[in-house]
Amino acid sequence: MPNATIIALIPLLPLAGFVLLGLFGRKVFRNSSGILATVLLLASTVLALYTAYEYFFVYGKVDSIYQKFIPLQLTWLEFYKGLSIDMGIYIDPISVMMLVVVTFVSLMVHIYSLGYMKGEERFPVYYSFLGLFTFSMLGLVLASNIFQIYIFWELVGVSSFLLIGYYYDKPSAVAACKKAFIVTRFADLGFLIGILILSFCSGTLDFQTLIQRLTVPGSSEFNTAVSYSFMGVSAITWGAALVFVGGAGKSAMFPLHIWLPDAMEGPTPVSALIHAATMVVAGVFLVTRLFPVFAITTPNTLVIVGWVGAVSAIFAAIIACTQTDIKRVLAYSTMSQIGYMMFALGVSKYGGEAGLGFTASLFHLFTHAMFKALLFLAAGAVIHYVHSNEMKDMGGLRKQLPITHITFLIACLAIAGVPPFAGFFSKEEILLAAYQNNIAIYYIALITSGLTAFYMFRLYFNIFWSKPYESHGESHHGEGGFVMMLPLVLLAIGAAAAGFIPFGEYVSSDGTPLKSNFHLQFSIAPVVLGLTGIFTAMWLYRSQNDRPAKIAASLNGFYKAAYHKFYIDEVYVFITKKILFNLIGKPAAWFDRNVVDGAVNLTGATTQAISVGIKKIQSGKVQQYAIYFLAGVIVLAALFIYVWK
Amino acid sequence: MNDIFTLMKSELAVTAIIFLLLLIKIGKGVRNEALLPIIQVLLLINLISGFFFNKEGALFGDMFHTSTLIAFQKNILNLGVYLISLLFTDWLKKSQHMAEFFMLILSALLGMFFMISSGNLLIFFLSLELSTIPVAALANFDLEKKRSSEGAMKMILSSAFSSGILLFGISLMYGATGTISFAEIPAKLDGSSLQVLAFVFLFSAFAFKLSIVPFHLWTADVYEGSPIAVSSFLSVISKGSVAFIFISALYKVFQPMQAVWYNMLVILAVATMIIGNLFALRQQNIKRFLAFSSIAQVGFILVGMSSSDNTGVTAVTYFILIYVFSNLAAFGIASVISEHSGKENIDDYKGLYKTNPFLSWVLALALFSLAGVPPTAGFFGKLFLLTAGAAKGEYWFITIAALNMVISLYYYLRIVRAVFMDKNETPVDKIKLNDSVKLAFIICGAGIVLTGLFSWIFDFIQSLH
Amino acid sequence: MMEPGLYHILFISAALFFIGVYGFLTRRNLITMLMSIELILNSVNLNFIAFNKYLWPGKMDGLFFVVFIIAIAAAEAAVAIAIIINLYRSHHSIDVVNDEDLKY
Amino acid sequence: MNLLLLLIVPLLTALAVLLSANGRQVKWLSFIGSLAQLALAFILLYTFEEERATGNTAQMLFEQRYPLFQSLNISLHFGVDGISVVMILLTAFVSIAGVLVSWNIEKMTKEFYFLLLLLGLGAYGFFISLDLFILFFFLEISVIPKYLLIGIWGTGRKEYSANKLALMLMGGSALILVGILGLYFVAGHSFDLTEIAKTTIPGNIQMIVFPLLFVGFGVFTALFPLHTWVPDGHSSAPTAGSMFLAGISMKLGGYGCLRVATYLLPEGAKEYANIIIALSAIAILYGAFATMMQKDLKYINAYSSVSHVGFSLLGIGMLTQTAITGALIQMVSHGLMTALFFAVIGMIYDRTHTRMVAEMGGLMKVMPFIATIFFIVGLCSLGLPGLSGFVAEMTVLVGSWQNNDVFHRVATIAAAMSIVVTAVYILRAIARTAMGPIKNAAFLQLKDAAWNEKLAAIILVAGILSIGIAPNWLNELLRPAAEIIMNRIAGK
Repeated sequence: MPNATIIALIPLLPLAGFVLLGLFGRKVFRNSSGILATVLLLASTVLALYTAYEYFFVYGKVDSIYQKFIPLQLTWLEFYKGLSIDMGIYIDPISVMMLVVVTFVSLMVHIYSLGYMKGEERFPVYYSFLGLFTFSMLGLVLASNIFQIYIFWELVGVSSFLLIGYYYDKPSAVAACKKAFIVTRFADLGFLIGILILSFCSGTLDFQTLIQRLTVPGSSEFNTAVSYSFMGVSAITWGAALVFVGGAGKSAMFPLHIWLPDAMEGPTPVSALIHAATMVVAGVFLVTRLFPVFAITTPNTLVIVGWVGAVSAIFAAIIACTQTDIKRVLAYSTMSQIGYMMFALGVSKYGGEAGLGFTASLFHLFTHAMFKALLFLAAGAVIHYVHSNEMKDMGGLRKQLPITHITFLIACLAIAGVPPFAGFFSKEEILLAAYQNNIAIYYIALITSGLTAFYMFRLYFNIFWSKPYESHGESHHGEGGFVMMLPLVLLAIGAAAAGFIPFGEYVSSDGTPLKSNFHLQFSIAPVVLGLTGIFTAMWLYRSQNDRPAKIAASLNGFYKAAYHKFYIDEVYVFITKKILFNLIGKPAAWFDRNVVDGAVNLTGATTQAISVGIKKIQSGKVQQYAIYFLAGVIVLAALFIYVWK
Repeated sequence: MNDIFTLMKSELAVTAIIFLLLLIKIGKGVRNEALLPIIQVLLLINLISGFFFNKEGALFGDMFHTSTLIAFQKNILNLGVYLISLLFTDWLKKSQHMAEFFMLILSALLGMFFMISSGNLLIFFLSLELSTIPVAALANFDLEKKRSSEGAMKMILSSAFSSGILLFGISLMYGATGTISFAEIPAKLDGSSLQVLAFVFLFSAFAFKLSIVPFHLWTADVYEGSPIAVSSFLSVISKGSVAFIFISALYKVFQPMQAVWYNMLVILAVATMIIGNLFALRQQNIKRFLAFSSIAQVGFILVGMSSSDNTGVTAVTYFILIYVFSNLAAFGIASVISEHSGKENIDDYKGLYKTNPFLSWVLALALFSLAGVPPTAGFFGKLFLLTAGAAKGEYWFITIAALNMVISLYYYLRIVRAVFMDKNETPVDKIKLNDSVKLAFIICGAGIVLTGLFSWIFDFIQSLH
Repeated sequence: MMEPGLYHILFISAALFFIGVYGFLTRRNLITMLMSIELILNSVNLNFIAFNKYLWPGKMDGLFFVVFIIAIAAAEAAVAIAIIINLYRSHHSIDVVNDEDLKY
Repeated sequence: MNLLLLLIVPLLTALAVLLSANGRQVKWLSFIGSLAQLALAFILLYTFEEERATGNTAQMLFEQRYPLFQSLNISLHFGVDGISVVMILLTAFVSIAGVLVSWNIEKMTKEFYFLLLLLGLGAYGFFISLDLFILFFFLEISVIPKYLLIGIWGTGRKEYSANKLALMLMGGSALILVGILGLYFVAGHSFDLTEIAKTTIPGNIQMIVFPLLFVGFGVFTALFPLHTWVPDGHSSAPTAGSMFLAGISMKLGGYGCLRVATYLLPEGAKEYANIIIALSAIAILYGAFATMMQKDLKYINAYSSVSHVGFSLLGIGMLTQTAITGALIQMVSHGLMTALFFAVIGMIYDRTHTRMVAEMGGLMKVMPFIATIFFIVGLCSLGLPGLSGFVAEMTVLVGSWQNNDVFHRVATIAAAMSIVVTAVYILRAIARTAMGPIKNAAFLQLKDAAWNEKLAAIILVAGILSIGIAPNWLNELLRPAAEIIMNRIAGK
């Protein structure tokens, strides 16, 4: 059985780091904060690896099926008997896998940051935020309760906000963190309502119970969920779809992706951790958590998931080909890869062989975490060296940054799907799953795969080849020392070798191990496409020439549109500025000041006006007073003699 | 034992003081400065003695009757007069005719006592006149000021006119019932048109004295013209006494016509509150302001009267007790400031708190009490009036009354704002208060705070029935 | 000659009353206004006497009332005239139109 | 515990303050007094829990009754249930924080603290009263101190705001008064809440009295569209004034809406529930949108209060036990949060002498403590888990969702939408004040919070966190009480 204390410690150690550094970072741990946080996280990572080992190889498998365990569950808030938010630990292959990924990448980032962030004024704050994030992310993956996920979901959102806004005096960073938070918040609204719907239908917030109740056709809860409908769509579908909206927001799926490129304003290690490896895949994780429910919905929500993923994948890939900020390229590539994961889920089914897409998706999540984190960290090293994010300031860096160069190349090969690197295997499975279930998505994926190879190598050649590097101002400090290179190397090993893990053995939609069968003839197409992409990039960017410009010119309109990210940002600006602010906010404020408040003031003013208007009654003429007197008597007499008799 | 000396104790005491003053005046033996303390002590004794040996009984073939409740009501008036003697020390000392002032005031008080105790229309009429005519003379007490004379003229003419109407009503009532005794009238009331007409005439006289809209128009002019001491007497004591007799007349004598007077009270209460408040809103002169505010207060008293059980009587009595403290305190402040700086406008009160914190707090307390804000007694007073009035379940009526409290709060706060918040280049100078004035303010302040919190006072009044 | 009945007297007194009221409301001279009030009071007196004689002959209430009204009227007039004299002293006029300083 | 202590301690403190010699004494006396209040509140919580643990399930605990105005059947009837205990805790928290942040008041120190203590006294009295008359007395007692606090120590259009506040609140209490009198006569001449709860009030009377009471109390708690005193009042008030106003006084209204209007008049509540829901859903969204356009920090918080308080009223209108519990949690949460928010704004204003968002920027650099607190309170406001706002809003939403029809659903979704809008305006405010470059070079000289301000902030943050991290203790306190209310509504 899983050991609750050990597992609980995994998220709690980073939390301890957050609290300690948050409260005393300034004074007590001024210089040792990084070390402290890293040590705590190292402990966490070890525990996570231990847990994973124990789960996968010791107690997890019963009757050759990986079991689900809830070793710990505390009532956090009880709404009424039976419906409560619990804080629990949910152990199944997915969460254990995620534990490893999160702690490992986070550890890498912690180590890397020791070098990268050295000398920063708010160094302790940085590490405390990292601690907060790691805690929240771990809490998220361990959640046993749908509301618990929501809670940690928000917390990762806020840690992301804090870390993007780490350079708070930079207006662009401030804008970016705001945007990230608000866009994901908007998506979370969907998530929240989805939770409300699902919990109302099932009468529980607990994952296991919820899935149990909602996936047994014929159970009373299932009947409720199907019978209630709104706009012709059943409650359960609404629920699942809205939950997916939340996931899509966090995972930067089209059209809620706009925050992700801007989020690159944060420190690069943060981008590696949050906006590449862990938080952004939370959407995928969320869908896998509720996968049985998604799978049973009619009309099938998974179709939406699939298409959103596919569109995002190709959409982001196209944009990535045109960007010049290296981190933005990576950001769009992240979006594209998550799109892969999403549509892999979308084309999957629940259980058995049909669940291939499910396994593939998580496999890709796993490998992507390695190589994308690596890409970001390597890019970080480059940026650290060049002090710029722009491609035009780079070129020919392979001499100056040899380790970075090699590791970056490995990562590029991995993401491009060149065998035998990690990405090849996971992509392979995804494409296979897509091919089996939805041929349209398959072709999109194929094209995307080629584009991916192209833009990654465009990046690679632009940074490390292209033109000889001319340094500006000689203040260079080499590649960043051991602490920065160690994570690169470790992650490179991961990126190179992770593909050989028989992932399907461990993680599948229903816990039964899935044999990964390899189809050599099937992999020809993607590999060829990938290589084509690579060579095209090489042809265009290996040394400086005017070919890219010519091609850009020939594609004029389309290129421009892609360069401007298809103007999605402008649409959003229009919606917020013009509609939200000018059409709703302003009138509301005006209405309040003038109509509602005006009514109150008008009451006062009217009273005053009447008061002035009737002052003539008190004319100062004693005879008039007598007339009023007499009139009063007569009116009263008449009233009571004739009217009210 | 129907003993004239016990039953008419208060009246006799007041008469004795009047005669004493008359003798002193004739003898010319005592200077003003020495006279005032004597009067104050006499009035204090009168007040204290008023609490003891009160009995129920009737004299002169039921023309005069008294009870513990009536004695208590009279003592409220005694209290008011005593406070007046303290509060207006500064003004009185300047006056050449202090003895006359008190003689007139006490005569009026005597009239009020008889009025409250009156057992038939004749006594009622006589005492009403006795309580009015001296006050008209008092209103003209500032002989040199034209405004004072004008106020007095308006008062005497209006009240003479109202007496005429009243008498006409009484004569009709006599014609319709054949009696002028309060005890006999109820049995004769059959609701005929003539009786209603007579009742309306009678009612209007009460309304005149109480300044109920639309019979109120003399009030503000007279208050403004008269010396503040007289205005305060008019607004507190005179009104209180009429309210007492009015409520007992309505409840006891005109009980059979309840349907008529209930509706009449409701209509007039609403009109009075609204008009009083609306006029008070924009007043600048503090006396005039207090005049209109007291008209509005009368509206609330009417709400309490519209109940027709003992709670109504208790609530009205209780309210008037509180009203004595609060309104006299307000008038007292106005007088002190007017005497020392000659300022009578609300704008002149700006920045008063800077120079005279004590006066400001007393004023604030008084105004809050008038506005009916807790923890002052005025809150309880008003609330019980409304409680009494709500017994019939007329929600709209009570709602209007309650909303009128909001309007009244607005203008009371205007003064509070001037005193505490507004800035002023030339605020009223620091005023050195005379000890007796200070004592009076402390009594008022204590009364304002404690009358409400000492809930047994209310229960005590209720037990007097 | 016909004996005058109750209604005749009431008619006269009512007329007197309204003449008084009319006078009070229209005369500009303060003394005249005062006199108008006397008219009102006298109409009341008439009323009382008439009621007493015709309706309730066994009682004396009406008659007493009349006596007291006369006395009170005198007192009232005395004070009123004193005030009027005072007014006259201050601005040499007893016209009611001149006494409208206190208003609004 | 003897509940009278809750009145005696503030009263004695207030009197002592009046008699004290100088400003220093006044401050320390007030501080010690409010510390004692806090201690009392905790003792009350403890003894209450103890008593409940012994199995005492009476609706009200520690009941006391002293006759007062016997002839009208009024008595000082005190007692507490979970709701009152929580509200008393809230009052104690806000009181002490209010005393602390006012440490630098120079003008009429004595009067200032006296009025503050009086406000606290009124709130305690209100929350422990079981006699409607006394309850009303304590409700009213707090109006004038508010008026004076704003009018004398306020800023901007203070006289106007003070007037508006006093008059609107008085208007509200006028309606309450009529409602209470109605109940008094229907219940056979009794103001006693527990007595009235036992009588069945005829439906037609409920239809008249309920709106009177609900709207009356609603004015106090900023029921749309009677909320306009809120922005002006809050923005003109001195820091501690705003804190008391928003932190405590607005809760009086919410408490009254629930304890008096809804509890005593269930038929009326059911009849008017939809109107309440509609109004509060509008208030939530409309308040949030109006907040977006505000430029003054205090206005931002004031309008956001309208929006947040809407959640309380929505919860009450939803008439489910969970929603009502949520409404109560929201009251506590909003009380703490908004008090803290105003405290922070006050601190910023004391230093920068501006409240205009546009004139600030980069405060994080010069006053990291204040800016951090600003972050925390902002995040609480936008409902971040781990802070109290989240717990409250979620409870309301889950409770609301139990009503299974389109109208309730739409209202709930509208309310839920506010969490996005809230995020927009809160982040805008934070981003423009705490973050970004420093716009005014003079700001570089500013100092961070002093000890008193830090202590005040920490006390309130502790409150927020204690609810946000472990909400169940609060929930368990409130739920049984809400259940009793629901039982009466359900006619059990």
